[in-house]
Amino acid sequence: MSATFNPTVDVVEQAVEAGFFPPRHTVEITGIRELASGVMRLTFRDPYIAAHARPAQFVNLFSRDPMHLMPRPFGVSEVEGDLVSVIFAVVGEGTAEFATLTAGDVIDVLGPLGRPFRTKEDAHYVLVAGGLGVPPLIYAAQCLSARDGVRTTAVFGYRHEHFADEFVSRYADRTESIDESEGNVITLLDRFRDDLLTVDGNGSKPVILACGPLPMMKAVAAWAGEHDLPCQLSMEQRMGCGYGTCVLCTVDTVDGRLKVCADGPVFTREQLGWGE
Amino acid sequence: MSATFNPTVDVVEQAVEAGFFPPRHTVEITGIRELASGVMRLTFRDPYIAAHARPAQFVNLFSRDPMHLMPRPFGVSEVEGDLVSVIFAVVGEGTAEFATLTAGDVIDVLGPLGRPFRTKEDAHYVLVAGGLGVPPLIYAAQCLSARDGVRTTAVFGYRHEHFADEFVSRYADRTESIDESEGNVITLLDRFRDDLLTVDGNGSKPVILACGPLPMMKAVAAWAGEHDLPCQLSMEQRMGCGYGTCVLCTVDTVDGRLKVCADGPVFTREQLGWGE
Amino acid sequence: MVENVRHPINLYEPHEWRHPTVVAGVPWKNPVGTASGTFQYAAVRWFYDVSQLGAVCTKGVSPVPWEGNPGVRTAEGPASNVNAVGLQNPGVDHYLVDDLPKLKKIGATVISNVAGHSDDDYAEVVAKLADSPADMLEINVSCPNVSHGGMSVGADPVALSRLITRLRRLTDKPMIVKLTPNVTDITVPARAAVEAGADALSLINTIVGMRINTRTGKPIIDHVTGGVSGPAVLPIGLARVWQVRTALPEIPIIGIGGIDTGEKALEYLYAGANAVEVGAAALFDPVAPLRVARELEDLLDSRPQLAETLASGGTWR
Amino acid sequence: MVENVRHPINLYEPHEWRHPTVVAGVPWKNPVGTASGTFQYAAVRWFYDVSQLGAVCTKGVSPVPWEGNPGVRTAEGPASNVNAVGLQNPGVDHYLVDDLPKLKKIGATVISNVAGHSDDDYAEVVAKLADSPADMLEINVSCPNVSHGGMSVGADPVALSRLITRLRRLTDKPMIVKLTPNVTDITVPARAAVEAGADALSLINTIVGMRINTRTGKPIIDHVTGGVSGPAVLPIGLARVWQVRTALPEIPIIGIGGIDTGEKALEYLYAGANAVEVGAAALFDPVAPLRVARELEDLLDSRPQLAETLASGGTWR
Ligand SMILES: Cc1cc2nc3c(=O)[nH]c(=O)nc-3n(C[C@H](O)[C@H](O)[C@H](O)COP(=O)(O)OP(=O)(O)OC[C@H]3O[C@@H](n4cnc5c(N)ncnc54)[C@H](O)[C@@H]3O)c2cc1C
Ligand SMILES: Cc1cc2nc3c(=O)[nH]c(=O)nc-3n(C[C@H](O)[C@H](O)[C@H](O)COP(=O)(O)OP(=O)(O)OC[C@H]3O[C@@H](n4cnc5c(N)ncnc54)[C@H](O)[C@@H]3O)c2cc1C
Ligand SMILES: Cc1cc2nc3c(=O)[nH]c(=O)nc-3n(C[C@H](O)[C@H](O)[C@H](O)COP(=O)(O)O)c2cc1C
Ligand SMILES: Cc1cc2nc3c(=O)[nH]c(=O)nc-3n(C[C@H](O)[C@H](O)[C@H](O)COP(=O)(O)O)c2cc1C
Ligand code: FES
Ligand code: FES
Repeated sequence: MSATFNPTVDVVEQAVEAGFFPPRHTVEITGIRELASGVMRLTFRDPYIAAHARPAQFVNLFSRDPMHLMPRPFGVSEVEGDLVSVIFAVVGEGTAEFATLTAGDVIDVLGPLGRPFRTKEDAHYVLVAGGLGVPPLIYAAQCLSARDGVRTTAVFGYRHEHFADEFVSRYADRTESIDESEGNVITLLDRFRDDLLTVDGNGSKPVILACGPLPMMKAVAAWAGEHDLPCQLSMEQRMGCGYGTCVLCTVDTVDGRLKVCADGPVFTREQLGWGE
Repeated sequence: MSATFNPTVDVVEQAVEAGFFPPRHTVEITGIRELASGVMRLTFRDPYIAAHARPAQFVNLFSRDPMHLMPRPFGVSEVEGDLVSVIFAVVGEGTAEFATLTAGDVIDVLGPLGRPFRTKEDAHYVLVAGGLGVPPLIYAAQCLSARDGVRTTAVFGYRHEHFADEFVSRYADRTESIDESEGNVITLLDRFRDDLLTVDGNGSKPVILACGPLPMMKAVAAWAGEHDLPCQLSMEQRMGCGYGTCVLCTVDTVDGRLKVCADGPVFTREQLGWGE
Repeated sequence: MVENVRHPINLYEPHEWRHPTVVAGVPWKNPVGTASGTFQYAAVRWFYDVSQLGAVCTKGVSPVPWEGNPGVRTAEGPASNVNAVGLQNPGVDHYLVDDLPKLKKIGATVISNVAGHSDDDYAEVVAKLADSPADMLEINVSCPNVSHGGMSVGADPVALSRLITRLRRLTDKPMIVKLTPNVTDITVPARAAVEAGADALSLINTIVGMRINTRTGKPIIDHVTGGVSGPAVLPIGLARVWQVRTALPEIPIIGIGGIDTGEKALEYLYAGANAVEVGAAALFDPVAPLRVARELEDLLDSRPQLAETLASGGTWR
Repeated sequence: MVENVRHPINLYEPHEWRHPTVVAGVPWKNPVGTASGTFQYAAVRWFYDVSQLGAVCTKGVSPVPWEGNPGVRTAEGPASNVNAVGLQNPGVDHYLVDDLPKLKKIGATVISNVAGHSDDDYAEVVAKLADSPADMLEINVSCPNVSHGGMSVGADPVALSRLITRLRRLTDKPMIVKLTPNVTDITVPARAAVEAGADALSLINTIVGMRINTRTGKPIIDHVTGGVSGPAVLPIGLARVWQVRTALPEIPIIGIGGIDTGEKALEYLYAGANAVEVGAAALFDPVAPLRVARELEDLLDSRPQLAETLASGGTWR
């Protein structure tokens, strides 16, 4: 990293004491594990993010190579005490670098960023994820598992290895997963349709929370539309800042081009105009 | 350092076996020590450079920060076995970074580069250095100490602390040094003039080898001129490549603009047109 | 060129600025502002007290809301960002009731950046801002990501002269013209702008660039090309400021391009700028503009002559 | 965008190139050459077998020896170099008896880069090279570090057209015109050069930039400004190649600017280049051009369509 600046975790306290949001700061990696070929789970110590992150919020991780100045956003996948985990695929130079981190190394982070899934309502939450869309839904399962009156079903689709079942099944009431050799999340949604459509005791409809590749998201929104279910989708877009200052991360919605980082990443299928 | 390339010491063997000069390669730091405020002595393991470097040759060290791609040249100051030492002052971002290195860290190097002092002749060599010009003259003292028929006198000028006497006095037959509170190297050259001008047994004149800031070098060349002594001066110039491919490092000589890195760094006072 | 080991600066404690500057008669608390398009009050206010900055330059506003470019708008370059927002903004009317009053209320010095697809567009916005509490106007004739207006005006001295002459009649506010480096000789539009009535110049805007995805063989940004900014452009911005300062010894200049430390800001002041704006650095370090201001202040402490010159509205060169 | 974990390549063992290219009818062993001014045979030959390269482009030669600019000629920028050599070279006569025959003897494909302060200068050099064993000529009308000739010609389409028309009559050798990015619209000189008889275009040369020493407040380079090159300029070079390829679908193009890996070279090929040249990377990694060639070759293995197109003299776009 450049001699430019050297932010440490102290700045978090300084900022918070003064009533501000923590700036980019340096945290310690406490663990890293390869879950599947090229899929890593990285854990770092960050009391602030651990205390404040909500499902579908993300953190910007920063490369130590100043050739790569732009933030790399990753959804929070789990929180335990002060520890925050993300799960990421190695797809480019930044993630390749992150994959070489080991416990004791440090990394710069900013977050938690974005607006979370809206889960105020007690309901049956159907957590639908594809590929590297799993992290926010693991975290949704974790946060929702504490609540009575809430039921969760995880419906995960993988390319090959079922690398996230281990984590989500700790929290979800039910976990169903599939890989490309058998089908995709729509296959599962159809297969378990009857249970998924059951209206729970409190009378509220099942709610779909989804994250994954665009074609999958559109298919899930369409499925939700067919069955007239509320559906929140966590979107991806290349970002500049991740906190709402640059308007580089827009997605087209019925309300115009909105920022994925600050207006999202969560949008309803109605906002996206999908599955109507 | 960027994901761009990851040269290791193997490439040295590959290159040498094929009859080529070793490319930029990665070596291990074996020691670092602060000699005076902001003056560091850094030692790394490099069998090739250790075996081939001659006095006034230099090595390019490379920052690990890709914002700083240009080489940082430093004169070799000592060689012991496979270990090569340099002495440098912290003056900018590159040297500030190098000052934070510790044993076990790695750094990229290229070298040895440049043409050495010409010391074929048996003679009395007067090694005149100012400030951070000391490294090549320590190494000259080391290399010459092995030779019968050669006598060496080190004449070193410092700003404050006499940080290099410790090293040069291991090898030089005589070491005299001075700091700015008392005078400069010319003060010493004048003070010991009679001894310095003595013609040794074999009849050859004393030879001055010098390195240091420009005004000092000009003064030394003038002194040598007055006393009609041969004088070789090791010059500095900002560099692009350090190995002769870019013509960014020129110095004006009577033969035109020559490359400090490949035609030098050593030039005679006659070539520079100084002290005539 | 590290001046001294950087001591930790607490950006959150109250601070008395020691080295103000003056740009076209407008006093700035310190010589560091934000660069247009990298500052949205609604986002940045969570990170620090933005009234601490020398000035806040807001995102370009147009007569009506603009939706900007579709799809992927950004790619990364080596030590840089490539952007193709296409000037998405909610329009001047929204700006006049939202961002501007909020910023003025907290005591910020505000530069309102003006965008247009045509002379009429620019005129309409300037006319509306003329009676607003904005402290300065910055006319963006240098955006490379729109097909009309923007860079196409800034690269044509005749068109630029006509536009600035017209805008000059619409307002008494200090008017900064923001120049593009994507021209053969930046002193030509610089001179045209000043002769037509610009009170100050700001430079540089972004440089046309692109990246290609080597998996697909296609450009990463849907708009194909975008504007390069960030540390990579520093030497280019410095040279443009030097050139314009050499050609126009008197005009106030705001230096922009690649600034992410106080020391880089200082280079711009030595090149002849009265002040600087920090852009892309805020993308990878949200507090960058304030941090740069504080770092620069420490550097100015040991350069009293430069500090005095700036405080009195002068420049180093 | 890392394709696969980079495996160690041994640059010193004999190698059969699998993916040649063709530039203006001249076959290259592979699509990677050196960029002028960053390759001196006497220096590079110690590091690797330079005949392995797609082509070797030598330092600009003038009718008589030139001594270049005095004093400090270089500064560092973020991820870049700033240079102001000012075209120091020992002159075409020396070149014809020294570098050129040596390079041809070892089997290198040689591009002779031509420099001049005036049309007569260029003509004199081209006339002398016309009967030489040089494989291609590259006319440098884009050096930003000389006060006459260089960029001043390349930025003026009328002057450029006149010059290239004249040079065209002097030689049948494939003539590449090397363009500067320091212009408002690079497609204008590109078209002028092609219409006047250029067989190919190479771009980009360096971008005007500078650095300032914050201790002294003075420019680091004695010539004040220099040319920026290295990784920082990659997105700018790519966009210029894209623009020229869009404007001129048929002309062979050599892409230059910021290439230090095979993957970056590949971006240029997708942008529409037939080949590339590696410049500043050789300053921080002497074997860079050969390493880039080998890395690119591996990437082309998995892109047979692109590889075939290049081999037959075509381009991706
Ligand atoms: C809100 C959000 C949450 C995300 N959560 C996860 C997650 O939990 N796990 C996971 O594996 N991935 C996630 N991603 C995608 C992840 O950000 C990219 O895979 C990653 O940035 C690629 O970085 P790189 O350096 O390896 O790729 P490079 O291609 O080298 O990166 C170059 C630039 O492009 C950006 N970029 C490249 N691909 C993407 C992409 N798909 N989305 C956004 N930016 C991209 C990078 O951030 C960087 O700025 C998320 C993206 C967003 C927007
Ligand atoms: C042949 C030769 C031998 C040298 N030997 C020594 C030595 O033994 N000990 C020592 O302390 N110094 C030596 N120097 C000077 C040393 O190279 C610089 O102090 C060092 O490069 C500064 O790097 P930086 O990153 O700290 O400075 P920065 O100013 O951040 O560097 C920016 C760029 O300028 C170059 N640069 C800055 N100052 C100099 C300088 N004085 N000379 C050459 N390039 C410079 C850097 O190499 C780099 O490319 C030598 C220089 C040369 C040419
Ligand atoms: C995301 C982004 C959006 C921008 N939008 C504007 C804009 O609306 N108006 C404008 O004049 N300049 C705009 N710019 C240009 C910057 O204000 C600045 O001139 C340029 O980025 C160079 O400075 P930097 O290197 O510090 O980023 C934008 C730059 C970026 C990175
Ligand atoms: C030190 C140096 C000297 C150069 N000399 C020449 C030259 O003589 N003729 C020329 O056409 N280009 C010259 N160039 C420009 C390069 O050939 C190339 O176009 C430019 O550096 C961009 O490529 P890069 O980013 O790979 O360096 C020179 C560049 C450098 C760095
Ligand atoms: S990434 Fe900057 S606004 Fe969303
Ligand atoms: S530094 Fe490149 S020739 Fe000397």
